[in-house]
Amino acid sequence: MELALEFFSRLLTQFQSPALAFLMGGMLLAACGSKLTIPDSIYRFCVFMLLMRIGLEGGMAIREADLSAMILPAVISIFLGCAIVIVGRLTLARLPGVNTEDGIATAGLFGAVSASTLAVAMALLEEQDVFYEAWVPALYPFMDIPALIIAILLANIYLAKQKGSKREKVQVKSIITDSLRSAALSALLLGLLLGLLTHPERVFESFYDPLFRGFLSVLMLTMGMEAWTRLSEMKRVAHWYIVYGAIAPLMHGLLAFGLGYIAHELTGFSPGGVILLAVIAGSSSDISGPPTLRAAIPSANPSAYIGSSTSVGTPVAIVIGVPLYIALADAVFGL
Amino acid sequence: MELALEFFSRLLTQFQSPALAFLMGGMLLAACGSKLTIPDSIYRFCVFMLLMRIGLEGGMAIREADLSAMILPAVISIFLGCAIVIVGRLTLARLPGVNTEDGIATAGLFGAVSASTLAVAMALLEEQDVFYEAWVPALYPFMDIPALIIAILLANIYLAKQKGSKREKVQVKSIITDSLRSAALSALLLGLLLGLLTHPERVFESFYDPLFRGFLSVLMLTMGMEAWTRLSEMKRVAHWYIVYGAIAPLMHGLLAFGLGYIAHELTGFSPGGVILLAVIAGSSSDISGPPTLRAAIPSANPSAYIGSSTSVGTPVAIVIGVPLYIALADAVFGL
Amino acid sequence: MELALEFFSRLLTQFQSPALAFLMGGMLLAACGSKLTIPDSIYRFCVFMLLMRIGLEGGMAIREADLSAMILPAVISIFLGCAIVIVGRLTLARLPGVNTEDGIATAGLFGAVSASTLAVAMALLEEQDVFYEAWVPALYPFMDIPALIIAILLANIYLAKQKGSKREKVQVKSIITDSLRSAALSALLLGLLLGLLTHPERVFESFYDPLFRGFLSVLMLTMGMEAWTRLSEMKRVAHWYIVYGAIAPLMHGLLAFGLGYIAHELTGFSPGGVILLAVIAGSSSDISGPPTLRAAIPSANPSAYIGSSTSVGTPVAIVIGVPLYIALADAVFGL
Amino acid sequence: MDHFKATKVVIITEQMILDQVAHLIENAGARGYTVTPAGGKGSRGVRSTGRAAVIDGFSNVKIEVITGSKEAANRIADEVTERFFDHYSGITYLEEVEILRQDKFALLIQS
Amino acid sequence: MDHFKATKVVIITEQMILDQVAHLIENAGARGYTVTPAGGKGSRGVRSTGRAAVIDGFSNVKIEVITGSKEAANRIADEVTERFFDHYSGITYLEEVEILRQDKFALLIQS
Amino acid sequence: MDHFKATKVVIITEQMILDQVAHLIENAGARGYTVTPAGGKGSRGVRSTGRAAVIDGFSNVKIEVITGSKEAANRIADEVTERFFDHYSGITYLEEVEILRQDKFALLIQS
Ligand SMILES: Nc1ncnc2c1ncn2[C@@H]1O[C@H](COP(=O)(O)O)[C@@H](O)[C@H]1O
Ligand SMILES: Nc1ncnc2c1ncn2[C@@H]1O[C@H](COP(=O)(O)O)[C@@H](O)[C@H]1O
Ligand SMILES: Nc1ncnc2c1ncn2[C@@H]1O[C@H](COP(=O)(O)O)[C@@H](O)[C@H]1O
Ligand code: NA
Ligand code: NA
Ligand code: NA
Repeated sequence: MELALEFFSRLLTQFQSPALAFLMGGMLLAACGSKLTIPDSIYRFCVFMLLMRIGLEGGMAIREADLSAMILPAVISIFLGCAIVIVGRLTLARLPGVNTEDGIATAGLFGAVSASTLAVAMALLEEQDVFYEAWVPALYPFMDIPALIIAILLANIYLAKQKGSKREKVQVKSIITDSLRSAALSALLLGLLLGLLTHPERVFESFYDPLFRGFLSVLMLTMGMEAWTRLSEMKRVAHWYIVYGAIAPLMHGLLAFGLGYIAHELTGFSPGGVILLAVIAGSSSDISGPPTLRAAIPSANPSAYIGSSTSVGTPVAIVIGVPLYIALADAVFGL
Repeated sequence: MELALEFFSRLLTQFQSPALAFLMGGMLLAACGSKLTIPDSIYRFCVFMLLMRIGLEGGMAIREADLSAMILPAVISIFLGCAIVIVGRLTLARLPGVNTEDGIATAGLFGAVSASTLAVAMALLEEQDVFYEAWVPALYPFMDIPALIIAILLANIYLAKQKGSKREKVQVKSIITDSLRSAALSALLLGLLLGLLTHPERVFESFYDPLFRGFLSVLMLTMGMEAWTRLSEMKRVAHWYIVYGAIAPLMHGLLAFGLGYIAHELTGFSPGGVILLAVIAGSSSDISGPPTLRAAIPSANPSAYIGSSTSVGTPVAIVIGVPLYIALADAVFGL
Repeated sequence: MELALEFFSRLLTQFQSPALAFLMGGMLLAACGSKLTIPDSIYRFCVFMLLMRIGLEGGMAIREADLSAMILPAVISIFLGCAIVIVGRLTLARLPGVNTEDGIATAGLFGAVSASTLAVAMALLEEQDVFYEAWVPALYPFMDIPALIIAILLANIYLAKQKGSKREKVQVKSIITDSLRSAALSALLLGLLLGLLTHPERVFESFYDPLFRGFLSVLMLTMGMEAWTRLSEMKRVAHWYIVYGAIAPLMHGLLAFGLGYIAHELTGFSPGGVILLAVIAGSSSDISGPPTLRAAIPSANPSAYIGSSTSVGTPVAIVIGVPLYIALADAVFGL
Repeated sequence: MDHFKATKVVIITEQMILDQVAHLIENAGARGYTVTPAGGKGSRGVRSTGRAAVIDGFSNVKIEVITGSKEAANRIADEVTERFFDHYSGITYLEEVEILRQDKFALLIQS
Repeated sequence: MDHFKATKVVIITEQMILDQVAHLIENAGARGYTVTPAGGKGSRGVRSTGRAAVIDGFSNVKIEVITGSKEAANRIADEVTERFFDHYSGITYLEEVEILRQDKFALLIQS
Repeated sequence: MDHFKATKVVIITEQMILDQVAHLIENAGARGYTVTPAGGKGSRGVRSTGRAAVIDGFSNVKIEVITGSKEAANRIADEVTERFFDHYSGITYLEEVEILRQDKFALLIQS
């Protein structure tokens, strides 16, 4: 009982974090019909800044890191990316009123990763001086890419069966290169590379690091507005998408937390790392996932998967998920 | 005599302030035909930054503030917003060569408030460590909205008389909601709310506060260029607009200074607050006022009111008004 | 031998500088087909920030500077601007397969100056605490404008001869005013003016200076992507452009270094100043030069001159030139 | 594929009244429209793109509506002109076009 | 100068498939095309310009191709419609225009 | 409302010469014109929108002029082509349109 109380008080503190507040502020603005807009180029620049900052920091820290410790979490990430989509295929995609392709694409998006959700969690952990291994953000592609591949594969198998034709060969290689070439992943990887190979300390300390929180707040505001604006699209699709969007992120996050806990016991994976692993799993892709799926599963209705991810999944993952895993880690590991 | 000299030397120092310098720099660039332009999205982001910063700071400070002290200045603000427009209706709008609707719309714009002028004054006061109550910037809507409502009301009365028809009912409620939904006011109010209810201290200190001056300088440069570019529009309207644009801001500011002085005597309203009240009254709306008036008084010629506000009123309010009130407060209160 | 080794080890250190790394990172991204793009308005704002920062710093420092010491380097700059173009006219423009106008325009671009290359060198010198006179960046227009004028003059003489007609009078005055009105030069000059006449110290220290490195890194990334993207245009023109683009920047830089050395001996021109003079001479215009040439020599093929400057000249000037002159100065003067 | 005659109405006006014009278009039964940002010069001076539009809503937009019914096209063009162009700057014109999927441009019967 | 009849094909669709549509246009032998950003409303909801396009590739583009061959124009319009408009939102239409330099719009014989 | 025949001249060219083209248009007596940003591909390679235009003035613009006089339209199209398109990339074409307020598109007699 006391434990539960402590847990909820910890949870409450997290809610005053500015990142969450800006996200909810954006939703509030859109709900009130405000004419405030964040220009497209500013939004794009915010995303670039966050990813470059995450990459640079990771790259600089990895220089001294023991990368062998990364193997188990990377394997877990790949497993999670695949498992989330397969579970989604067997649950959401089979529900009445849910078009199978749409359900598969949605599961794919929830298996993939959101860089902004990850950034929120990193900002919160830094604020609270919680340590995590430098290479944790680099787990991103290990979960993101398999999830997208599995989703596209499952959709093709299903469509081939429907048409009674032989299924088209899924271009796994081209999905991988497309993902790596996406704006999000290529900024992250370039940052890692520059951090690893050059000396960006001064530009990192004078620019990317101090402005991180600020650009994150602008990004959250934009995403909040977007989440509210796209809610209307949800009206045209089955209610199950809302249910899935609300529950799946937390299920995925908790599952990842559990697997992360095992890695903690086995290889000493840090509590901060466990939190971030849960955040990555609980997040759903908002920038680079949708165009990949749109191109590869054109018959799936984007209103369904974008709506459930942007309007339900991401707010839940950020506003409930992130504080939840931190509070949980606090209870389990004592941060 | 000595007092006058001291006053002018104080005035002179203010002129070297970078905000004024960038404003005049922008006018110089435009006058020389420079091809330098500040991209639209950057300009919008500057405005957002300033308003969010003003809002956040106000919101955080208001937590401990005694809001009852705000009542008198808020009432004065409402009074000023109405009075400025009514006086403009009785003077400018009756001058020969001045189209009545155009004159009313112009008075409405000068009764409304410019966030950028307010930001310049706040930056100057902070530089000189002059205290003002945290809620002073929140007086903005108390003057802005009444001024726009009265202007639209007076224009409708006039137009109805002209046409001999019954005047249309002015949608007071929709003017208020439209104003609150404008990009400017909704950013300010969201900032206030976030400052009040959450803990944005770190993002404020790492982003909104330190970058404030910089983005203000970019904004001033843009407004200077705009002021010069729009001067040509003034050629097509009566000279009285230039006279009004040059004199009205200072009259309004001094009137507000006087009323603020009374509030100072009665309730201890701070000298810094008196200065900002004068600045708010002396400013004329440059972002959100024009579209509101354009929509509500479509027959008024925008060249007239936008020209007199952007090209004459705002430069006078910033370059002469702001230093004047500071120097005056220094003489009256001893800052 | 030992000297050579020391020289190369110094050269190697320079290569880890973040500015160079971001430039190469941009080329890498483009080469890999990444979809990351820096929005146009962000790029323009980066350029504005750099030039304003260079200008403001120069302006503030010039207040106490001994400007008479500037005379000799300014004369050298004018000489270099002219000499580089004339030499290009006599070499590149006469090579087989090189269209004469195209060659002249290319030489003009290499005689003109790149603000971003200058900014990279300034960032490196500041990192290593190398002193240079405050007015050195103000040498920019002294080399840039003569180079463009001479190129346009030579092209007109050539074209008149071709057509057998009398050559058109070159509008020297309009080339000068057009150059001064270009976005690049007018931002630089406005910065100088504001730094000289007003007190922008606080906005400089809170905005333009600390964000300098960061915006420079974004600029370098963009230029790297552009350099790679435009490489394909080089395929359509003679190979000589690649040769010229690779060799000319270093020749020009070393020539300027020599002349700077003489100025050092004669008037005590600082080693840092000598480095920057070499950088300015070795750079080729990337922002404002091309449109000036396109307008004044419309028959010259922009793929030729923009390609050789953007894709070959600028990367060579930044990646090899800047480190080279620093290492050389270290060997010659002992920094 | 079969091609059909249709009419395109083009309206170039201030961004500020875009919502109102869009409303009018939908009320006329059109199934869609396309909007592009525009600058230009007309009787009321230059409107520029690119430069910071310091004051919201004063830059131009170009609105295009295609409809299979020439009548609806005329109605839209006339109504926009009558309702807005006394006070707002703007022009409107019509063009004949050839469409592919007729049903996409058929008039919606208003409920 | 002599003027000639030609056909303009206009395609308004999601930015995401711009590359594929451009490829199709080039394959049809057209010598060029023009692209402008666009927003709009159609059967699949509002697409806005200006507001941050949080998700890449979902805003509209307007693609215009002029060709001297009416046949090639028809082929482009038909192929785009058949290949893309079951799944992607978009419309296509044709207009008669008058061009100046005929050779600039002649069909390229594909190698 | 009465409708009238008129001609639209469309010019797609480098942004750099926009001022000169606009000048030519005004000299020809036209009362206005509309400008939209454009990218595209032609004989001289791809010009892109969106991506940072590192070098000023090399992206495209689309300029549209409507005039009641077919002659003036022809003159504008011919002059632009002759004066600019040897050295600058660009195309120009004409379309028949139907306008509403004839006086807005009447030729200005040059002073
Ligand atoms: N003759 C014309 N041809 C093309 N566009 C025009 C023309 N006249 C006006 N426009 C466009 O319509 C807008 C409004 O015109 P106006 O109402 O005359 O100020 C201008 O800003 C132009 O974009
Ligand atoms: N009747 C129409 N007139 C003009 N543009 C249209 C029309 N219908 C659709 N569009 C454009 O085509 C896009 C796709 O339409 P849709 O496939 O119906 O969603 C819309 O976003 C509009 O930009
Ligand atoms: N056949 C075409 N159809 C539509 N637009 C074209 C065509 N050819 C050229 N353009 C446009 O005109 C511009 C200049 O063409 P060019 O002079 O051939 O490089 C291109 O960038 C395109 O925007
Ligand atoms: Na996930
Ligand atoms: Na006021
Ligand atoms: Na040079």
